[in-house]
Amino acid sequence: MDRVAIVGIGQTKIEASKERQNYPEMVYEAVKLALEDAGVGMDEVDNVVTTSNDFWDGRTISCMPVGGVSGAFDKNISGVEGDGTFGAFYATCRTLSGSYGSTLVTAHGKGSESRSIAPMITNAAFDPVLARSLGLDMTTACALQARKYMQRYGITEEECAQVSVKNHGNALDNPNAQSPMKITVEDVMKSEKIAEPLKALDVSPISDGACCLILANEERAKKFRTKPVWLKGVSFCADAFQLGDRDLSECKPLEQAAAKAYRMAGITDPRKEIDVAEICDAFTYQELMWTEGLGFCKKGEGGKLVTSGATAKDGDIPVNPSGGLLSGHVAIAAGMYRMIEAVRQIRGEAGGMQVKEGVKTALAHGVNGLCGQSHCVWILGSE
Amino acid sequence: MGKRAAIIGTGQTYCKSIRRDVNGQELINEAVTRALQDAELTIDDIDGVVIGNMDHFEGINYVDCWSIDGSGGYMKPTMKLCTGGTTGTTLGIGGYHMVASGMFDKLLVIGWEKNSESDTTGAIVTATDPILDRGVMAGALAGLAIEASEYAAAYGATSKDAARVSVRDRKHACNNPYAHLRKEVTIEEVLSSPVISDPLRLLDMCPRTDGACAVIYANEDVAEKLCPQPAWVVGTSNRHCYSRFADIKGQTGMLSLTTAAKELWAKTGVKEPLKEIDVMEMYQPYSWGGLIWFEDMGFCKKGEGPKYIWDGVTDMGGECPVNPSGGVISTNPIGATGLIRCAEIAGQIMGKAGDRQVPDVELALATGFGGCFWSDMILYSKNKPA
Amino acid sequence: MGDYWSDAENMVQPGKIKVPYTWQAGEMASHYFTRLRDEKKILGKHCPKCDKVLAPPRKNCPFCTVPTDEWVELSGQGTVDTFTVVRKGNAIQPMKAPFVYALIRLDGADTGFLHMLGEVDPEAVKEGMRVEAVFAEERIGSPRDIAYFKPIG
Amino acid sequence: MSADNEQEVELLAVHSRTDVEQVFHYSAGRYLNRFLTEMRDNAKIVGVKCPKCGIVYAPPKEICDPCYAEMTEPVEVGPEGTIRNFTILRAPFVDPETGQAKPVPYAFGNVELDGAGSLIQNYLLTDDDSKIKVGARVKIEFHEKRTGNMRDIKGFRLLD
Repeated sequence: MDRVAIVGIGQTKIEASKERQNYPEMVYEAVKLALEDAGVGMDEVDNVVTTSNDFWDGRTISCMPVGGVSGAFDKNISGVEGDGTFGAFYATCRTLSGSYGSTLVTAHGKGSESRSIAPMITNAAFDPVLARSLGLDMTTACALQARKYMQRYGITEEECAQVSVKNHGNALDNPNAQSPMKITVEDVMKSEKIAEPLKALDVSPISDGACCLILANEERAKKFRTKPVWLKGVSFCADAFQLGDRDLSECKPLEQAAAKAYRMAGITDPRKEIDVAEICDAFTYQELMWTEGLGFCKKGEGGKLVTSGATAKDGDIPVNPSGGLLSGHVAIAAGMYRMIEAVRQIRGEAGGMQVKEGVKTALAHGVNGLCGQSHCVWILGSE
Repeated sequence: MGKRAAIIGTGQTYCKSIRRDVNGQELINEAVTRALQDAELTIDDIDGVVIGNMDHFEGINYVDCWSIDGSGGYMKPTMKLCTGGTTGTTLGIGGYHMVASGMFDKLLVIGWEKNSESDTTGAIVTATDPILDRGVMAGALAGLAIEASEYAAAYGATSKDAARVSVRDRKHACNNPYAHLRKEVTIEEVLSSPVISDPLRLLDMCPRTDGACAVIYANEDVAEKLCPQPAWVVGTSNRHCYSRFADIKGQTGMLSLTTAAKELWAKTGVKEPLKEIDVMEMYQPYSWGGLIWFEDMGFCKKGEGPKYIWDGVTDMGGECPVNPSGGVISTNPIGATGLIRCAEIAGQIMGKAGDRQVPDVELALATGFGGCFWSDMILYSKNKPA
Repeated sequence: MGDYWSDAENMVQPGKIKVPYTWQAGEMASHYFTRLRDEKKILGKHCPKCDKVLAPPRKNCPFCTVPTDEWVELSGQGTVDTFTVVRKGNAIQPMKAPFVYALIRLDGADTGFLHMLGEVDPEAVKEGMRVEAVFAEERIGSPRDIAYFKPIG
Repeated sequence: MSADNEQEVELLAVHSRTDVEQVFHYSAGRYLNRFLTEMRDNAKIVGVKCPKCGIVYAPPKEICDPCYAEMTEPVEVGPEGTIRNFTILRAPFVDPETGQAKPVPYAFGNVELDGAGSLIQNYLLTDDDSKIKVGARVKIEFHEKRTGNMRDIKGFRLLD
């Protein structure tokens, strides 16, 4: 198989509200930065993929206004609905199919525009006939999962709180983060109860932002200014839809996606071979669950892992040195932001977030649906 | 280089204005079951699922995740593509790239829509700019009316010319058990149907439909082992030129389709489309598109569309039959519509098109239309590409 | 910034999307809801391949896609699998916070049933608690024909 | 729920809630902020010119898509212009902003304002529908009271 590399990255700062920009303007900012980063003009881009969601954008055919700013006027273009990691997957396929030498892919979210109706938007993920009238949304559904997981493995609320302390603290070194904070476990425990066991500081904020990747095949990668970061492995997988059909204390699809991505990348011992991971911690307990699903520790030991300091910036398997979603959660773009952070780590350009010199292998992760129904795992590498 | 890829099985649901007997997931499952049967595979043989529809037609968020009850995507890679009206052909093109990339050997691709579940025009209006256009815009219908009025003014084409296209498609639909409207109409009936947006009349337009379509793509490693006659993809091309309606200006042809066609013909070495292409399934949601867009793709010169239509060139038995299935004027479950074009073309190449079979199909074209006057094209062949 | 375009007053405009929807339940769910409405019976459906009882019922098994076969009448009693006490409410929720959402394993079913708990002190809810369905007075054929589940005994 | 006795099975359907509204707060963005405030305060239409091809986009936006060039030069356009295309809409549909049927028929069209290269869509105002033609001249009409949104435009009045 041909090889594909990330040769350009661009992102806006993540903020609670970018009310002076509409969403195509945010995407344009990210695209412009990615082209600058790659050191090329739009003529070096062969085709375009955009990632968006009609519900969050409050717009049918939400990909429509971003095609032009992504440079697609006279190019082939397609649109993915879902997390940015899925958009990046399709962009990779379009490069690997031999049809295009380079693909530009964008993702955006403007949660500020729908902040007051966010529960309604995620309630629309429930089946309209069988469940929607019960009024559940992302937060209440995840609260059910949090309790199930914590109960099964004896994970404590304090252990979850440590994720919040770590990630908000990491964000202090991230100039693009929305909510850097120096907080304590006690602060988290005392924060407003939303849906037990979830408290305000267990929950990621609603954010605005856009990001962009430029991908190229091996031959074309030479034309770009940057040192290519190679896509070494990728896979995604989905669980059953209805919450009651799933064992909510498990993340089987993540385990399967990770296993396939590791196999593709030749990774046999993820804890040892992965230098840094950027994963979707929409809720604190999820970082613990996902670190287990990714094989960084045994099942049920996610709490111990964070307590041990292993996932801290200077730990042996740093997780979310950027501050993760807890420090800025741009719905739909979240996973692509993780990929960008992973690229920075491999390039050694992560500044205060840099986990060490010579990062060779980084993992990025994205999620679709309720309670981590569908996961996408990326392995990026320096060679 | 990537791998060559083909469609090896297709499945469609029966289409109606309201499928009250099933919910969306069950409708999807109907198409999936037929596609698997057609390919003689089970869901366990499938490596991944790609699905598409338009969120606001059913008001269901994260459809990739919700649809798993019907798609069979449990513990498989599942993702969603969506580009509005072009969603179906976006899926057809996406299925190709994903299989050609080598990431999947056998991929299930699903397009569906239950247009009965909302007000289709109302939902489409929300595709326009919330600040600039929503106050006065009136959905796809008005956009098409505008195109027709411009074309008529430029080339002197008449409503009667357009009516001939409706007559053709509705006649063809009688041969297709999956079509929604299976009753012939006459020129007089079209011309006396109510005006809904000048100059368009009711029978110039597509219906709104509940329906689903699934196709299975396979790459060259397995396609021939699984299917006696795969429908190979020769090339794909698309343009979604405009990002807002305000920028579509003074056309007497569709820029996206003209440029996409130019690219596709150049890439695949087609010099005379009318002669070389044996059959076409066009995403043509209204009669005038059968005139204007046929010209834009280079099947004839600008302004000559009506002549070709009247001469029967695009009828069954003509030089290049268009829409043997009855096309979009007969059946339009929007998210499935483009993929039905691909499935119908695959059926033509496989020789499985039943009463709507065109003889000796070697090279065949599926097109998509949607968004802000956007176009998608996929060229399929009986022969494995070099 | 500081230019002609950037200096203008910020214009944020409210816009509503009020497209009405009518979702067809289909034959399978219509049967389920009419029995719930008319007889206060909760039905599951059996998958012959996985040998699982799905509640709420499905036409096809979500795990293997095989069409389900037998209808299974459930007692309406079950066990709380997991729950959450909603402390900060919102407009789409049918009850006022604090109230309890729960996943309930109905006796005889192999899947979880999503609903609310009532007639219970939220502080007293525990995993493993036995509960039974309380039906709404006015039933129209919807998930909320069950008003909530309440503790047994 | 509503019942529909289509066959022997009583088929049910679920209706979406009408008591809760999906309200979005759409940002106009950098360019439309100026466009809308100029319209409100000065009854002017402001576009922006592409530095490469010279086309003036009114309403303005960040880039000229065909040139992929960023635009900054403001240009006032109108108030007169030419109808480029139009229709008279007669089929009723649900206005997604109100959930109610939109009153029909109404004439609307895309107008190229003098000096602009893109189009503005709005109602066409005339006592005589037969005057509405591609190429007909119109003048933009604003409401007296303007609040800074597209509804400040009453429509395009057909000129004789």
